[in-house]
Amino acid sequence: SSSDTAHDSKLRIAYFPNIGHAIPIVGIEKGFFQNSVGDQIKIETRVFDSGPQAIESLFSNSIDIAYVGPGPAIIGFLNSENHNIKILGGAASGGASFIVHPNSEINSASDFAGKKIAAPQIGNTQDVSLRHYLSENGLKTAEKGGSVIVYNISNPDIYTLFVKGDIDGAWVAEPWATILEIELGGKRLFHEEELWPNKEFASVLLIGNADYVEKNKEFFIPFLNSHHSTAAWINSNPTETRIIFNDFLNSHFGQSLSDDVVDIALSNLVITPDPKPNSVFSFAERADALGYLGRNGYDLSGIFLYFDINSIPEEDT
Amino acid sequence: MTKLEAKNIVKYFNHGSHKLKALGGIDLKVEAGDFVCLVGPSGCGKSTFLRIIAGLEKPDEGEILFDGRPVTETGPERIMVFQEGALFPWLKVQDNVEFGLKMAGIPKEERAKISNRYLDMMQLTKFADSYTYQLSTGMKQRVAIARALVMDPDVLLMDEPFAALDAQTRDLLLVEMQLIWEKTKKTILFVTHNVAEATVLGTKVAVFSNRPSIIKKEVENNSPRPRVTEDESLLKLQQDILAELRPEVKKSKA
Amino acid sequence: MTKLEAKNIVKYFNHGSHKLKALGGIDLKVEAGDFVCLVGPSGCGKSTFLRIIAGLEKPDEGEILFDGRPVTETGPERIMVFQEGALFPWLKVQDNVEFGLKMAGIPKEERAKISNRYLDMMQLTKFADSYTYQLSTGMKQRVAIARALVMDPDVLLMDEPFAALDAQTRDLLLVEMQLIWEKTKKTILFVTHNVAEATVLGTKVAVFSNRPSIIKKEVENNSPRPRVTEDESLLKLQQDILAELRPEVKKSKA
Amino acid sequence: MLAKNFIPHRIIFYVGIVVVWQIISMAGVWPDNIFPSPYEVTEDLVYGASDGSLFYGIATSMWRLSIGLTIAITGGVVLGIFMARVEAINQTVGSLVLGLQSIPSIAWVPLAILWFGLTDGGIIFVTAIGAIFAVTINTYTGVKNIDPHFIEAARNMGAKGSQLITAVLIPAAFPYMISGFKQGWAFAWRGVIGAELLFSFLGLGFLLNAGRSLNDVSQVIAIMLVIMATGLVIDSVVFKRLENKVMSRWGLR
Amino acid sequence: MLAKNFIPHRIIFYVGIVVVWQIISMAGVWPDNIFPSPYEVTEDLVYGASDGSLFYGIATSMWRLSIGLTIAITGGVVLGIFMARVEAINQTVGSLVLGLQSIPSIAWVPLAILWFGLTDGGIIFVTAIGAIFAVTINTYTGVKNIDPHFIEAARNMGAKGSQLITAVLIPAAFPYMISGFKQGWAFAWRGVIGAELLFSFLGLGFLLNAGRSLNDVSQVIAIMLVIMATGLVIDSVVFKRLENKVMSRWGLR
Ligand SMILES: Nc1ncnc2c1ncn2[C@@H]1O[C@H](COP(=O)(O)OP(=O)(O)OP(=O)(O)O)[C@@H](O)[C@H]1O
Ligand SMILES: Nc1ncnc2c1ncn2[C@@H]1O[C@H](COP(=O)(O)OP(=O)(O)OP(=O)(O)O)[C@@H](O)[C@H]1O
Ligand SMILES: [Mg+2]
Ligand SMILES: [Mg+2]
Repeated sequence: SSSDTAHDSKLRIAYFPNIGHAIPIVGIEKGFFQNSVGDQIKIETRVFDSGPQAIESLFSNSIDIAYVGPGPAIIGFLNSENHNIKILGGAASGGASFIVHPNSEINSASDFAGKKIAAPQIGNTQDVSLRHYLSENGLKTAEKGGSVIVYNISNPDIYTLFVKGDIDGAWVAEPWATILEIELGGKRLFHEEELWPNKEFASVLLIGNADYVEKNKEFFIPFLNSHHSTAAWINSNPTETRIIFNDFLNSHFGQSLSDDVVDIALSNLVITPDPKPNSVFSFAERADALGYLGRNGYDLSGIFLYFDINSIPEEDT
Repeated sequence: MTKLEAKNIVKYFNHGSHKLKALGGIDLKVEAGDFVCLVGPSGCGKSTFLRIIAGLEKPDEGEILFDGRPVTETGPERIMVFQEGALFPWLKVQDNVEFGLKMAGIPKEERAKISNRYLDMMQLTKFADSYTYQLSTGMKQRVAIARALVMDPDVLLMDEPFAALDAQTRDLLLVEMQLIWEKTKKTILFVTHNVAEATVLGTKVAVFSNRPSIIKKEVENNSPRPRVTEDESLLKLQQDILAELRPEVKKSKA
Repeated sequence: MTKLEAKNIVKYFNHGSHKLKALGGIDLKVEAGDFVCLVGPSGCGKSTFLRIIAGLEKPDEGEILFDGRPVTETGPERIMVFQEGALFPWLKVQDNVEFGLKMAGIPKEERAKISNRYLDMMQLTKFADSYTYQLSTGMKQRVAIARALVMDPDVLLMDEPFAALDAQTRDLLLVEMQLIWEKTKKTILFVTHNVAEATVLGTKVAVFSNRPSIIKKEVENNSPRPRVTEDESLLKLQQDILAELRPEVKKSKA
Repeated sequence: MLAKNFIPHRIIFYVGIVVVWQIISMAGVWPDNIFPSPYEVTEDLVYGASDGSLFYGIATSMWRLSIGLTIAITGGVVLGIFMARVEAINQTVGSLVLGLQSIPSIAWVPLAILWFGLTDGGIIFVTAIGAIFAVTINTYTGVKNIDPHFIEAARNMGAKGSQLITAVLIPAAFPYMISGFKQGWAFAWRGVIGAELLFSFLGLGFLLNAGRSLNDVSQVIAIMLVIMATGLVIDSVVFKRLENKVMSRWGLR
Repeated sequence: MLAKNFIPHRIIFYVGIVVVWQIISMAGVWPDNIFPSPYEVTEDLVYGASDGSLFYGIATSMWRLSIGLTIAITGGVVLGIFMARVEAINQTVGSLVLGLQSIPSIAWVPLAILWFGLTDGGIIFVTAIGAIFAVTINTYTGVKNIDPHFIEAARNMGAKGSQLITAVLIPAAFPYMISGFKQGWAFAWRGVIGAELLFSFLGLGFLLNAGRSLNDVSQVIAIMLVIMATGLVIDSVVFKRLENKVMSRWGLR
């Protein structure tokens, strides 16, 4: 907080090592982002694996913009000082699935009673979707006195439980959905987008510190431009995207995924700069119904901050 | 000049549910330069009395006056030789002896000079670099005596310092103590269970009664010095003191 | 019958860089029912010798034979009264005294009966429920003696057990010790620095030389019992022993 | 000396902290979302208490704690004694324990899930392994630091094997062991909360995680206060008493 | 007694563990992807060592550790002494420390990020707060358990205030304090790894998390072994020696 202004010649970006974050990964690795902002601006990156951490980092002014799911985006907006954390664009749509264990005997919503189902941490995009889906289908979770047991547990732990057969199904994002399907013989019961109007919903959004971007339009707008063109590049170069993604994993973690997994995962989602505002609003309604947005109601007005990527910025809801 | 005055010192201790009255009102006047030996039955409160004078324990009633001022705290003018050594196991023998000097900020070389003298007197020179667990009991006691003597205090409070020593070493030290006392004219309070020792050393012998103890009798002793244990002239005095003591021990047995 | 035999016991200790030869080859034969008193200058190795007999320390050379078998371990047939108490602070006085009986699996009531007798002998009945930090030094020593006596061992190893006691208590215990010994015909090794005490108690007095110590002289003592400290008949013996000791202490001073 | 009553000191101290906290948060050095005021935190506490979730969380965590801690104390004492008395065990099993203890609880979670699944068993495993070390090492130190005279005297009076352990080693090392229990308890309490946080499976740790997942700092701090308060109550009700008793018996007070 | 050489015991013990592990993994109770064999783990270790990432990770973690531990030891010793000597501090600040210590390191991470940002400072904060307790409570116990005769003798010979602390309290409590340092070190080491894991910011903890994120169990176990081994080396190089020295000086060995 003491160095609020010292970073003005820096752009600090956070994202996850997931295929849904193909835009920042490709944008960084191919140098698209750096080219767009020019030599004067230093781009720094941080790789996270949880939404709350990204939000904490935004709050503590350790990063400027982040790629996160709609859950953290909404919570970040609502909890930030002066609603200063806003959605600046989209990055991916779709890309989550419900995978059932081969021995689970789940074929439809009616088979869920008494089953153990996992999703990543509370308030995360898949968690909200799972719980919403259950209540849509008249099912209650165990802690509310129902019969479905929901475990909130990290993706690697879901994998372990899946191997052991301790869970009957999991609501997970790509590439985990594909990993469970291909490596462990899981059955993809449905793609989440099938439950959404137009089969689309925002799954990765670009959010950021509004003061920061307003103050640094001169390089932020070119960056945003590059964000858009990177999306287009990915859609026309899926194979090269897979190579870049795996190289990124390798250099970062010393490991990579099989080509199959990446290809299928990538084909299961749509890389788009469109934030799909309607899905964000209905997502917020669902989260609120689950009690995730506090006890005093919520107000999303001003959550979107749009810039005309060709020059003049404007505001919208 | 009165150096120390104990005025009606009373001390209780808790033993589970009951209270034990250890000291029942000790009155004692010690002039500057006195060498007072305290004798009394085991467990009567001799150590407790010295601890109160040292300022390590508070009396429940009464007070100690030192040079006319009440004693409330410990002070380097009243140095105690503890009955159970209390040597510091993390220090070598020499460092144990020099402890008080170091606390007083005396420089290293001077400390060494002083401590060497007393180590020699206590026949410990060869063990200057040993740790205390490497010493025999009698050697530990000698370290404790040396540690007190180097402090050169106004008042020395010695609690059975010679108890673990063989007769010969003790005889040597009885001579040394008299020399030190004559040279420095220190005021000394010396607890012992050895009546002969008390008569050799003391200008006065104070006899404690059984618990709750008071000072039953004070015996002046002006025999010429240097005295030795075998002095016939002290025999009469010893008989007197033993006569005072005997009924006390009987009582404590009852 | 030979109860205990020490054969050329040698013991070294490390003191920093140099090695100290404490025992220089101790030879001693103790018959069953002997009461052997050990005297010698402070730090000569009396405690070390007892510890070796108890099996608490291994000699560097030589061996101890107990009933003809070499001693390698501690055993309840050889019970030691430690010079520095070693009472258990977490136990009450009575439980300290009963410790060995409890280890031997003796039932509670019987333990109490035995321990009460010795607590009474040591004048500690009133303090049966106290913890050891609540006792005076002399009282602790008496607890340690009681703790050993209740064990009723074949061989009693006593390391200056009366050092912290006043003359009167000591006189009472000297009588008790002789009674116990005569009644039970125990074998006793008794370290003391008090030559009079040694002549009152012992059937034999063994004089240690200075370090590296050997047994310089063994003095038989067949004076009639019960003996008391004041016995004129013991005086000659005491003089002899002191004459043996004096040069040793001088040496250790040198 | 009679025990002085320090309740007024405590009250002043804690009230002081709350006042300073309120002043800082009103001064607006940090925004509310990273430094909530005591008032907001209290609100969250009241809410959690009124819907009962707090008490249910405490009860669940305490239940797991008690099992995990029992395992840790039993295992730690046994191991500590053997390590102190048998050098070969110290060098083998002992060194392994030390090594295992360098591993943070989080790192155990994947293995715990593998071995125990998402059960209380897994949480208890993580709890016990988080606490056993403190008990072990304090017992070890305690036994190593026993005045050798005690052991000699006991052996001399015929104490052997298990008798030596129960009648001498344990009571003689007890002042250290209590310190081990105190720490074992604190680390077990941490362990429970940490495991619940990662297993997300009821208990206070779960509530804490929920707060964090929703970036609700005042909820996080509220639960942290509950964790602290529970810790303090247990400490003063159970361990302070035990400690005072032992200390006064040893004549150290 | 001369120190016996226990290296053969150790070797047999650890080789035994590896053999049992290999047998279990060959028995196929669990599939390879969640229970790798020793061979796979060794492969990962060799790979990490040959590309240097392991050594860089160790160095980074050690650097953070040393700062965090220094803070924890200094603070813990000071606090422990004051708690033991001044009952009012024990009852106020002391109780707060106890309370703070019930909180698992993971729970500090969100606050550390909020307060310190994504800096080494945050990691060091989590490290220090994870370790300070063990040091504090051992110092406290050590000072409380000092034979009162030592303190009396020292006071009697004129030791006061800071002299009393440096010349008597610290050396007399040192056997306990070493045990505190040992634990402090182990908990600091855990703290560093845990914090790195959650901050995802270089160091061994980061490597552990990387393995976890990609569900590479053999990588996870490899890093856990490195963490353990580093822990053991430090323990035996630094703390065992310190302990032996102090113990022999006190005549306890
Ligand atoms: N800390 C204590 N707690 C309880 N009682 C105590 C304490 N210190 C001493 N006493 C009791 O006070 C009495 C006197 O003890 P003190 O040590 O002064 O005797 P003493 O005359 O020095 O005996 P000795 O000649 O055996 O050393 C004893 O009965 C003892 O039990
Ligand atoms: N653990 C030890 N380490 C090193 N030296 C020791 C040890 N124990 C005893 N010594 C040395 O051995 C010698 C004999 O000691 P010991 O305690 O046997 O003497 P002692 O005859 O009992 O003397 P005292 O009459 O003073 O009790 C002493 O010089 C002592 O320094
Ligand atoms: Mg006394
Ligand atoms: Mg001796």
